[in-house]
Amino acid sequence: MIDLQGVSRTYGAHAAVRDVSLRIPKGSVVALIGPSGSGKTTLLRLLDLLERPTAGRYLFDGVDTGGSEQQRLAIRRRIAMVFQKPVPLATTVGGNVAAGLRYRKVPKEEIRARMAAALAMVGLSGLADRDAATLSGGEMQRVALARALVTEPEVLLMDEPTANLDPENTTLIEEVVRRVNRTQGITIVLSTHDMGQGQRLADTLALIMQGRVHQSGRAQDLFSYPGTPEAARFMGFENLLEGSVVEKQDDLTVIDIGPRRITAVSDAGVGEGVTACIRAEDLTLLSARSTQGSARNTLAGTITRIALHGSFARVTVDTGFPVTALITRRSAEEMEFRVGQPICVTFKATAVHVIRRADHSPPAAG
Amino acid sequence: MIDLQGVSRTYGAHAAVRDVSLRIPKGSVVALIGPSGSGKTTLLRLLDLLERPTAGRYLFDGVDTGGSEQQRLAIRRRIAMVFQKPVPLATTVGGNVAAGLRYRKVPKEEIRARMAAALAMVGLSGLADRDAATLSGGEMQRVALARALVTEPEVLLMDEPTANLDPENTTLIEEVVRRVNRTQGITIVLSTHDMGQGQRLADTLALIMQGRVHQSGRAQDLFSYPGTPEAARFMGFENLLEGSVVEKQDDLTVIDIGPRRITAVSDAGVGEGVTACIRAEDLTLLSARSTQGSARNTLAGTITRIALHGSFARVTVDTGFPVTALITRRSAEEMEFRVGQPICVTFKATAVHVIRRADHSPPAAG
Amino acid sequence: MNEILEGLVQAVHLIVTLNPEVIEISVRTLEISLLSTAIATIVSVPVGGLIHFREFRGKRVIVTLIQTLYSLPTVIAGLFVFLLISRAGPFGFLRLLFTPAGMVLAQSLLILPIMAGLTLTALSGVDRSKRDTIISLGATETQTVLSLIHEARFAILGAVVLGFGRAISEVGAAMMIGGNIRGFTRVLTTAIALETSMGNISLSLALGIILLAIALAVNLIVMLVQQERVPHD
Amino acid sequence: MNEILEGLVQAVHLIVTLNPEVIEISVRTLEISLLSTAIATIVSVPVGGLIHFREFRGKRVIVTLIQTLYSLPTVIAGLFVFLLISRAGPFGFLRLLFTPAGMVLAQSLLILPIMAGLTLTALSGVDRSKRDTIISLGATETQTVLSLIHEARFAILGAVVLGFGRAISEVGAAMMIGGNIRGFTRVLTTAIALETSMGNISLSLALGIILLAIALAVNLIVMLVQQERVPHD
Amino acid sequence: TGTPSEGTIPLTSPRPMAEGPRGTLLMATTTSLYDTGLLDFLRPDFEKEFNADVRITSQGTGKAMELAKRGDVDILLVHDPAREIAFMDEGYGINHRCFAYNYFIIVGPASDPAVIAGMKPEDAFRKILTEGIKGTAGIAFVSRGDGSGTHAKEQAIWKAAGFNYTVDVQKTGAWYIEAGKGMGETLVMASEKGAYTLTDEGTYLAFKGNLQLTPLIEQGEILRNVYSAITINPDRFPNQNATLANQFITYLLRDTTQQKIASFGKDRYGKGLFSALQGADCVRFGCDCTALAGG
Ligand SMILES: Nc1ncnc2c1ncn2[C@@H]1O[C@H](COP(=O)(O)OP(=O)(O)OP(=O)(O)O)[C@@H](O)[C@H]1O
Ligand SMILES: Nc1ncnc2c1ncn2[C@@H]1O[C@H](COP(=O)(O)OP(=O)(O)OP(=O)(O)O)[C@@H](O)[C@H]1O
Ligand SMILES: [Mg+2]
Ligand SMILES: [Mg+2]
Repeated sequence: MIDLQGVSRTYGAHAAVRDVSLRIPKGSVVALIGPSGSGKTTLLRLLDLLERPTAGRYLFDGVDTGGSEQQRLAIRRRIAMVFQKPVPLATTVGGNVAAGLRYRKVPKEEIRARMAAALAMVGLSGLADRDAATLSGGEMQRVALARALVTEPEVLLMDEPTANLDPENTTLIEEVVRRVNRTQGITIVLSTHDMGQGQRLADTLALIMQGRVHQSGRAQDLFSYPGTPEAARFMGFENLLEGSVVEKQDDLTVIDIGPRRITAVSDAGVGEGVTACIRAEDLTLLSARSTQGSARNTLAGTITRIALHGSFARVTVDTGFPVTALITRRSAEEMEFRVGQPICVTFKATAVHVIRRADHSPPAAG
Repeated sequence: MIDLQGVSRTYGAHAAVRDVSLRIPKGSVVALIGPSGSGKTTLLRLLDLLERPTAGRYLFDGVDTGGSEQQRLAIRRRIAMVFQKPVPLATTVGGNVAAGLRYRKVPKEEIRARMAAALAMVGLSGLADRDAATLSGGEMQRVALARALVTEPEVLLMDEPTANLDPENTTLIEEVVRRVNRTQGITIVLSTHDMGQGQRLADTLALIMQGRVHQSGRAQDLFSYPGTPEAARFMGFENLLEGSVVEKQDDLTVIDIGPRRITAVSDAGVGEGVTACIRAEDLTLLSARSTQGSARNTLAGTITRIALHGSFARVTVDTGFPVTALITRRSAEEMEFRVGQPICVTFKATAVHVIRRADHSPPAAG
Repeated sequence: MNEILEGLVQAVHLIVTLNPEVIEISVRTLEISLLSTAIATIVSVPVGGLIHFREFRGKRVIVTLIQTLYSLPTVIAGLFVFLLISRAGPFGFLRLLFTPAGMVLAQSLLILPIMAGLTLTALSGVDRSKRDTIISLGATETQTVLSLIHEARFAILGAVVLGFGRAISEVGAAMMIGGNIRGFTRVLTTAIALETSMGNISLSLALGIILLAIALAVNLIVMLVQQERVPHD
Repeated sequence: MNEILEGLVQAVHLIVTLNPEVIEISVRTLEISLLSTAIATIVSVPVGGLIHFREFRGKRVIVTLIQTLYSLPTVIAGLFVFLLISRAGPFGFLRLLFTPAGMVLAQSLLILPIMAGLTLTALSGVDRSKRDTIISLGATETQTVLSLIHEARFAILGAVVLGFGRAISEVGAAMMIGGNIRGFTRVLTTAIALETSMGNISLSLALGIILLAIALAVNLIVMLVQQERVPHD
Repeated sequence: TGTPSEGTIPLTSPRPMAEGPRGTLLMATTTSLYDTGLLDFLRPDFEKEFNADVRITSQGTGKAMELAKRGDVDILLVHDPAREIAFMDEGYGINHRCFAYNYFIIVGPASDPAVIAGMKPEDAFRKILTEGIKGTAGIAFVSRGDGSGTHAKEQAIWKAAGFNYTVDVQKTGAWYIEAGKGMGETLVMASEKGAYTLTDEGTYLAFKGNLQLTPLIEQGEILRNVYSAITINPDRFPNQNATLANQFITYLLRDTTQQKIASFGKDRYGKGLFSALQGADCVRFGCDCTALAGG
């Protein structure tokens, strides 16, 4: 469906998107994730043919999009976009939703019906006659989705579609998106800051950093096996430990991290510099020095910080180097953790994701 | 600091804020949470003196704000606001950050220094000379925070300050907010859709629904003891079970939920209609019918749905009525759950939050 | 200063007594300036829209030239049209000189640059994000321009009102092309010029007041129409 | 149509031979219209800003009246000022009649409504969220208006350019108040009117072309200034 | 004197057309003549009798002649003998006839600072110039300066007084003000500045109420002001409505019309603004006085 070949977009001296190659098959859902200012919006604008690449080619359904404005319009009409900051056109909510259909010269009655259906879909049926300028942030975001979907696009682009929505509406929108993808086979590319949303919605995640596709792949792969320490940090690995391989037994690898050693599963060779990445939620805390359990790694230390976050607690333990564990609040309360308390941190060798230093640069192109 | 007394704001026939009374002491952090369109932005605009209430009084530091524009300006200069959709003024990033100081006739050199410091604080030092219109969504949001904080306000209002930010920048901003609150004693009122953010940042949460303060209190109280089923759903209780009390023993209460009974801790009387609310993460799944553990409630059922969300799995079990449990992905994989599999759901009596039907209406005013 | 009061009294008198010559001149004035404004609007708003929308070499030059034509003296515009339609000119055969049709032509040409220029300014005021939204929704170039015009409709209506004001108040082209022929091409401004040159100051003022009254009526109608259709398109 | 070519040739000739009378008239024209524009800008932009910003009863009426004054014929504006400053008038003692200062006064008054009205339109085009941002940042009323003007500066610059165009191109008030006195109050438009009444069509056109050339120069300077200061304030 | 042209079109028509398609006569005239209201006074009778619309555009003399030369009008009414002759010599017109006359007057402030009241016009001009160039306070002269018939007459007086206009008069000091505008405005300016000026009587009378000027010199051959009508030569411009133009001229010269001309303005100003110019006077003023058949 979408085939970007070495696409770049520069603004003056600044390259917002650099040499991106990306194939997005029909019917798939791709989430762009990445830090603020990394180029997600620019990439989506390129995909929507709002900008022309300063270098590279963009094939849509096999057709080069570099043609005349006429040709680009024909392609653009098969695409719809929900902007990061959706703006209302100066008319009613209904008029906003109907705009794309009016441009396509759809008959009046059909417009009315489809507009009403689209508004209902995003839970805003009552608002058709309201002046769109008076909508709240979240209402406008939903109107923008209705406005895009009502044109029955083949590709739906969404720039942070739920950034201004509460959890309930986020669920609603995600369900709408999933439904149109499943039932109508609409290809979806969205950007999101909500990692969970990326995983919930997308088959493929593309991690964008500094204008490049830093890494892309199945959500689960990206989530579990980030290719670089930056990616790992961005993917939520809270514990990144720099070290080097000192022993190997099959793929069981012993890594020297400053004062301690940990065992991981990896294909890095002895002497190689690596980064060991462990998620906070994969660390278990044991109150005694009881070496029970099958976990390969057990590190003794003292609690240096406990932070409560909703129903979870984030416990930082100094084991020679600091590691942070995420446990349920309830168990933190039951085990009566206190700062200064000695404790054991355990984790399985398989819970350690090892990034070999040689893999860091250059970042893998998508 | 802030004292709202029965404040309302209507637009034509629509009441965006209704009869809100709210006291916010100096130095505290209050988070407004609530569904899209519930009136959070309107409330913040009232607090920033951008709108006048259509009814009620607003005292700022003991002074009625209903005076002349001159008087309101004096008060408004002690307040700063970060808008939900921050817009750049048509100048450079630096000019945007400096605007509030220029209005206050701060000397040029001081402006320059404070502007640079504010930009550094939000991690955008390099961008002072950039045309603000070219910023990405997240960059602009951070500039808006710098623009507000640089005026050293006594009260900082923030409307979804991190909606467009990735997790790393969200953490950065949250730390800035926490710091200015701790070190400078700035009173903070923010709206957020991110429950976690509300809990991380705020002493007090105010749940806004349909223009009213539905419930307010310590984050933990609101989180654990929502006053109404709507509040409970909004606070993330996924399992809301309607029933009535059939037995009592001290405060151990047996509730009849359709085909099953559960035991909870509550002061509801026999015969009373109640809603039993249980968080998904407080449900434990046991593969066998082993009645091990101290949990009071054990319900047998079959798995009807397993949804993987990042490192968690959401498992829905039909026990006569559907309940949803949130467990780690790892344990779901280890226990090899499958749809259709018989299973036991257990939870403690203390994990059930009981809302008495009599409490529902009228919603508690803040 | 008595003349102003006198002028007011005389204006009221002319209006309430339905002075036939004044009515005839006023109706002609209104017809000619409305028609000129309509023609200029139909031409200049889309042209302004296209210039705004399209990127091409020399765009800035064209915009500057249009703005320069804001300074076109009405007499020069009149002279130019005169040379075109005078009997010796290329369009002399149309016999437009000293006719209301010729005046409409001259006034349309005169206000065209102003209206096109103000349309450009109005459209530049529309947020870029609105334009992106419209394009993304699949609008053709024409639809985009029309939608942008709709977004900027207040400013563009302002341009139309200004064009009308310029048309109804100008005298140079009206005199040059119309010739101020009594009963045929005399309009309020040329009548005012005549009365002034005849020393009838209070009558001049009376006619000026009537002209402004007509403009006020047109503006009120525009205002009402505009208020009625605010949220819908 | 030969006259147009002739006019062009004559214009070039007048310019390259530095015809002293043409140069004198042109310099005076430029001075008077620039000064009028400056005065009108200083008055009308803040006034427009305040009207836009403040909410008060009768605001719509005032806006409509301002727009109605778009239709003020230059002769009527001239007559009005004439009655004020003629020897018998209340300001006769100032001896402004038939002086360049009087012309500046008349032209300023003439373009005031246009510039105030267009300022209003320009400011209405600024997004409400910008206004909220400015107010929230602690701007006083004056600062808010100034900042809004800065946000709408392109449209307001357009208004200024239009005001200048109207001032430099109008003849009615210049004739009435200045008197077209050779060597003292003669400006390009009154000279054009004179040459036209004398039937010197190509000389009129030549003067018209010189007037437009001056306007072009002013516009180019405005354009350059504007381009230079885009991102900064 | 003007040479009567041998037009191919009969100078008179046997009978005025009472019916048939309504004709249109386009007339260019000088402002000072039109502004008196004389033409609108004479027009209706002609229109009725000849079933035609007379469309009058009043312009500066030069502009009116330019319109005539371009064939944009059918008939020209002016009062600038020298240029009329040139116009005829160049073959633009036929049937050049005088139809009325009056006298220019020299007006000035009642205080008459140059003390010219009652002088011969040429002497008065000389006196004003001498005093003006000397810089005597309060001496000023406002000239139309617009190439109009009145301006032409003023120049003729300067010439008769022995001056070279461009050298001895123009730009010799602040006393000589070249207004470059119409008669009425020139009078207003002279009044505002307390200056002398040369004016036709009609305009002066029309503006009198608003002026602080009095007539100081009303006598003198040189002040005579003769109005003529010229039909535009139809040979040059084929579609010219020369028949109707000639009919209008004939109409002007009729006794009845001449009487109306002589009486015009009496009701308003107490005296006529124009004198009839047919019969004996005609030859005296060097006009073509051949009788018109059927006039
Ligand atoms: N001018 C107006 N006219 C009519 N209704 C309005 C107006 N302004 C706001 N509203 C309505 O008032 C309600 C509250 O709006 P508000 O912006 O305060 O909501 P919010 O809680 O901030 O929502 P969100 O989370 O989506 O930003 C919304 O339903 C909105 O549509
Ligand atoms: N016109 C421009 N001129 C200069 N730099 C620009 C321009 N437009 C965008 N940029 C820069 O390009 C980078 C990429 O911008 P983009 O909007 O694509 O980021 P993003 O990934 O969407 O960020 P966010 O998550 O904050 O929305 C940003 O650093 C931005 O400042
Ligand atoms: Mg973005
Ligand atoms: Mg909001």
